[in-house]
Amino acid sequence: MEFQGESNIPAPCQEVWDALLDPEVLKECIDGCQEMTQVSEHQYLAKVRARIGPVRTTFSANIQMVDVVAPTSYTLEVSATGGAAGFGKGSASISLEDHGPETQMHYVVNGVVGGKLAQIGSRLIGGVIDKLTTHFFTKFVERWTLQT
Amino acid sequence: MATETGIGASVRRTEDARFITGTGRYTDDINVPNQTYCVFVRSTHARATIKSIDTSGALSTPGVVAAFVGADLAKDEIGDLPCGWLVKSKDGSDMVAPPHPPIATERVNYVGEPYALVIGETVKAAKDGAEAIVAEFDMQNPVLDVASATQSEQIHESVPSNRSYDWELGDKAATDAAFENAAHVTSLDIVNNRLIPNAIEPRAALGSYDAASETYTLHTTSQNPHLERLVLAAFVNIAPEAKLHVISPDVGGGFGSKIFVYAEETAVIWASAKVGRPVKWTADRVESFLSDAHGRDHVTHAELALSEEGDFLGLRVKTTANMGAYLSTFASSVPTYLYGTLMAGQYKTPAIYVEVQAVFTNTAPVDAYRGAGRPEATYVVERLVETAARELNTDVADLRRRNFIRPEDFPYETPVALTYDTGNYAASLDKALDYADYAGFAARKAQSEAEGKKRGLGFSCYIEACGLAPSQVALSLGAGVGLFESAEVRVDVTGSVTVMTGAHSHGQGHETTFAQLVSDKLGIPFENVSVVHGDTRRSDYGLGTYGSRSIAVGGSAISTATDKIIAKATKIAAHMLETNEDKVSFDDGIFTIPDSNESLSFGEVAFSAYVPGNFPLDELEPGLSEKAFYDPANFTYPAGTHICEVEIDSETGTTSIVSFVAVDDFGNVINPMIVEGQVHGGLAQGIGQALLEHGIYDADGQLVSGSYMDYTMPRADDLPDFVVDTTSTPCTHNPLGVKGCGEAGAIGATAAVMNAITDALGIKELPMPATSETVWRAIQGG
Amino acid sequence: MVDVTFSVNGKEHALSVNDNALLSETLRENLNLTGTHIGCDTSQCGSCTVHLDGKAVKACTVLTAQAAGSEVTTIEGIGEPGSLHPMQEAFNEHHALQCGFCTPGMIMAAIGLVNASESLDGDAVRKGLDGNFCRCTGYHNIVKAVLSAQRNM
Amino acid sequence: MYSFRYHKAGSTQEAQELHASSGEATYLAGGMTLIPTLKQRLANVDDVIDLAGIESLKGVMTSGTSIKVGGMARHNEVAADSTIEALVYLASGIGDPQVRNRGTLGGSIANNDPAADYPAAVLGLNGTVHTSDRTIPADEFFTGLFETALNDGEVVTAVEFPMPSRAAYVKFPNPASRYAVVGVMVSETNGNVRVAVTGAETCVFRVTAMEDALSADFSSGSISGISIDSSNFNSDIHASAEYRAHLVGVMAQRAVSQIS
Repeated sequence: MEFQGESNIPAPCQEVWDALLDPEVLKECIDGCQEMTQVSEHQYLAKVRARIGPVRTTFSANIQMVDVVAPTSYTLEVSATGGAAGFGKGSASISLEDHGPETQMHYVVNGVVGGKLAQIGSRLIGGVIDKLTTHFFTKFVERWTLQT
Repeated sequence: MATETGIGASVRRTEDARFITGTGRYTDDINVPNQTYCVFVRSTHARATIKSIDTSGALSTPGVVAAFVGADLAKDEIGDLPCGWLVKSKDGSDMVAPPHPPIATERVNYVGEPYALVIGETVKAAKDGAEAIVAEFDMQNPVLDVASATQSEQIHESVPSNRSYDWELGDKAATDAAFENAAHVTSLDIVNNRLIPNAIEPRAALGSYDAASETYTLHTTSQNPHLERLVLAAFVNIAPEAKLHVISPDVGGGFGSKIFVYAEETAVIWASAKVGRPVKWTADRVESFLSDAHGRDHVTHAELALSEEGDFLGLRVKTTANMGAYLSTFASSVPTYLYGTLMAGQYKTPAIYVEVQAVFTNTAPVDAYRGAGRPEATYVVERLVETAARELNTDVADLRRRNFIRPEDFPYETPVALTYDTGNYAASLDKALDYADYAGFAARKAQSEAEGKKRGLGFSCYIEACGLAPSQVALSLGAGVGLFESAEVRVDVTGSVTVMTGAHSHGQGHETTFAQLVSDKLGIPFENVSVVHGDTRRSDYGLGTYGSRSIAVGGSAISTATDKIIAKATKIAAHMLETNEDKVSFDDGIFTIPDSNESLSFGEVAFSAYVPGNFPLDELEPGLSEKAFYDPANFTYPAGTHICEVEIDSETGTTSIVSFVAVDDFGNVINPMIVEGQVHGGLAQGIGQALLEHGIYDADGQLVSGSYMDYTMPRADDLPDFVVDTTSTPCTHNPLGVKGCGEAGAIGATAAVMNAITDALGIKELPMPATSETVWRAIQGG
Repeated sequence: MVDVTFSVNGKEHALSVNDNALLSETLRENLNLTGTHIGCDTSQCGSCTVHLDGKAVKACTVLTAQAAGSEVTTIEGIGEPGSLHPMQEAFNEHHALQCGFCTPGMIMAAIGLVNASESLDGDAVRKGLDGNFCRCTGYHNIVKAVLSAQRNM
Repeated sequence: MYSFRYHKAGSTQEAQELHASSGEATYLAGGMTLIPTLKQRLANVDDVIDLAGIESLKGVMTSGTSIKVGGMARHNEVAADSTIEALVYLASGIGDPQVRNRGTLGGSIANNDPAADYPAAVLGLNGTVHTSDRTIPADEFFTGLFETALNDGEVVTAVEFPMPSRAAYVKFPNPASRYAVVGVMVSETNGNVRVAVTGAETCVFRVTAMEDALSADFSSGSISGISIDSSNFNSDIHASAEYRAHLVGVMAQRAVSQIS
């Protein structure tokens, strides 16, 4: 399932890029993220508490940044396992366009869900990925828009 | 004995007493002292290499007794799960069967494949342990599309092109010639959708090992306990057959899915010795969806050649059958000997050629599901015939009638290896036409159209081959076992009778039907006959229940054993009556010397057999108990006509079945009520396939119809009242003149429904299931 | 653990069960009333249907703790050979069961349906059995049985 | 199921106190979604707080101008006691009889499943949600996929539905689950027309174009030409977004036809 979108951020490209690499920022923007530990330059381990309707379960996520082209683009590859719930796997390709004081951000998100979540909740998968994506980018952009 | 309980009477079922009071005893109802609980850890990936499995977290989980992986079974030389039917390809080579370890060792090949098991003091502890297992996988792209599977990445090292076999049947040259001479050719591209059997009782197993006697006992939800024992002994290497006791108690429906030997009971019985305690497993429904063998799943191109006048000249069928990730127990036989052989249908098509390639994909194994090959064949033939009639502007009934094999043509040898013994297809068609008020259809259609709705009528004149199976025929075609059936009729001292059968009842009502048969033949009260099944230590041997074989094969074995009882009892009676055997007649439970006052009841003779004061001990052994092993001379060929009428909401595409008529020829019928019930159930499954049911894997190989939230089970309000009746041409080669009735509904119904919908829409093809959106799109013109 | 006192088939029981114990589990495992069957995980098949204070419910979707103080009736509590409930009798008479696995839940649902309705026709019976799956009978004879039983209830 | 502590609250206040003192708690109303989720081990909570013992949440009360349905009113009670026919029809079509004997209005709207029926009733009939802490207008209550305006620990005590002059609910059920693939509630209350759709998007929503058209001319014909933007519609194995959009039109027209 694929979602894409774009946002205008009232900040210079380098500043946005730095934020994209900041584990604290990622933690803030990922819905339900409780822990984010950097294990290598471009790899993080996270604990994410998913609360979607009646579902409340904790995923262990491995987040890796690949195809990093500073300061304009990278892909976040996320794979998460949630015990009995199954697994989630996804990638978010993010690219930045430098417009001086503003930055245009494009993203393409792909997500796959496996195991019990797919077997009993297939109707909801699209909505959930959309929701997590929207949450992430809304939060991210709010870092600047709420200040202004 | 024409009585209220004899052959032909709709006797109320004996077994109901326990089922309606909640005292049935299903596998999950059985608990034994000191038992543990098993949970399987299943792959969430469709195709992956197992990099590592760490069970230490499970082992340190409170309440966990043990945790095992595939390598643990391999260490004990536990064998692979075998496929019991060897099919040969066109070039004479054997089918390719990839190794199928019960618990995956190196790779996982479908979502749901078990790669570890955890045994706990409670289910909860075992589940906690299962969650604590850490496994690493190297994922690969799954192969999911049936049509392109042979060109996709290779799943199994030993299976090039993901093809198990490339099989053919019939005369290719003659068929090609028939098409060259044809005035008209009708062709169809058909997808036979994947179904999930969904017996309401999930599979379960309880394995116990008794170290003192070195005996294993397995309670399990099997349609086929003797086969289970045979495979566990001969292939899986659990123990010699004599040390294996398999019991199938009450089983809550099977529909084929409980014939097979699965990973779970194999692992459970092995583990019971490993942990030295009984081990119990009961599937969740999600597990049932993932791991019960699925059904159908064919992609077919089919063509029918006709003459100017509408005579069928030739039939050409090319099918790719999805086997799933491994060959399940009987998988290879389903799209071949239970499919290609049925392509003649009820018709005198002179030349038929069928090609079937069986391919592997990263999905659950596919095997026999109610009808097993015959519904797929019927669907091909009956969709083609109906489409041809429409293309030729011929009445669909007339075209069929024109091509029917006629009563005088029997026995009729088809171009696809079967010899039909008897039948009268027009009789069923005529009766069905009456019930369906065929003449009034045009008016009803006009009425629907006036209301903005669409109405259609569809036929299916199916035939099937059941009563599996003549052993030598089956063995010559690759079967791994003889397919006869055993029976023992044991007369008790007081004249009551215990019948032991190798057939298994999981809804079919054998305890009633078989008792009717024996009480009728012996002239003793129905209540005095008890039927025992489902226990390898009580019945000599058996092949269980599948392929509508129980009455035709199992019943014939019981009939034969009962005849032996009568023969011996007649000898005893002659001695007691001080006359010659040939002077004694037996009727309605009484031995008499005709034209005399001298008679003995069956009970008196039975008593004398066990208390042999007045008994010919010099000629006969005491006691009165006989066995029979009945091997059928041929298949039986139930056939009939199903007519479905549908009305479609043009705005939403929703289809309602407004009437469904089924007229079937089952030969002689022992219990009409039970037979009718079997037809009802089959129809529901056949209609379910056409309208509702679909096992769907997404692009990543996840089963997204993996629960009742998404897999549409037919409910009461999805189905109509059925009109069910029979005609009868008794089977010519078994002692009862019976055919099989268990699958007919599921075999015939699907094509009738889809013919009705395509009729209503005025289109040629429509994928199944014909969901509202599918039909709506067809109405929109694509 | 929670202490639960409730009546099952007219008999009072005082049990201590896990907080998360389902009514279906307690009936089957603690009280050995194995006529209540488990056929699914998502509360659809209806095999576990029992009556809770006179209303049909799915025992797999009720915590035992929720049933405290209530009256529970299971298939074992409605009749027995010789004095069957009219619904049990009708299921036998009309061959409304085959493998028997869905049957206890189906009978309990059907009784609940008849009790909650003035009078039912075939369509209403079919609609009213929406919460119960049967894979064997195609429902034809179940509908007949329920229509017949409602005349005797 | 994972372990949790079960509590039966005797009052809304007690329920909220229990909730506040828990690490992670969930209310148990009918349990028709919660218990299967717990069974599947898809939820892991410390405390489950049963609201069934709170008398004030029960029942259906009718006045001349509105009906007030308690948060713990079961669907079958609403089907039996409501004087709004559309609500009766809606409640009697949720799930199956066993579900209707257990499921509650409060549980349903607090969960806000995208395919549930009740959100269409609350939004389409312009209900007011009464909670332990405040009242929330329907238009502000449903905020997203499984999301509502409820704060953590807030309890739905009742929903008050103004008596409509006319209203109808038409649903196209999912063949498997019997949730709504699309369900449309159309109502007119004091001259105000509402059209609320459930099942089609991630959250119930109103179709203002239809409302405007019906305000001008309350007939199915007036909305038959209105095209529905399906770009945010759900798409699953049962229905594509395009088909759902089509169904919104058909269901809305059928609802209007029933009452015009």
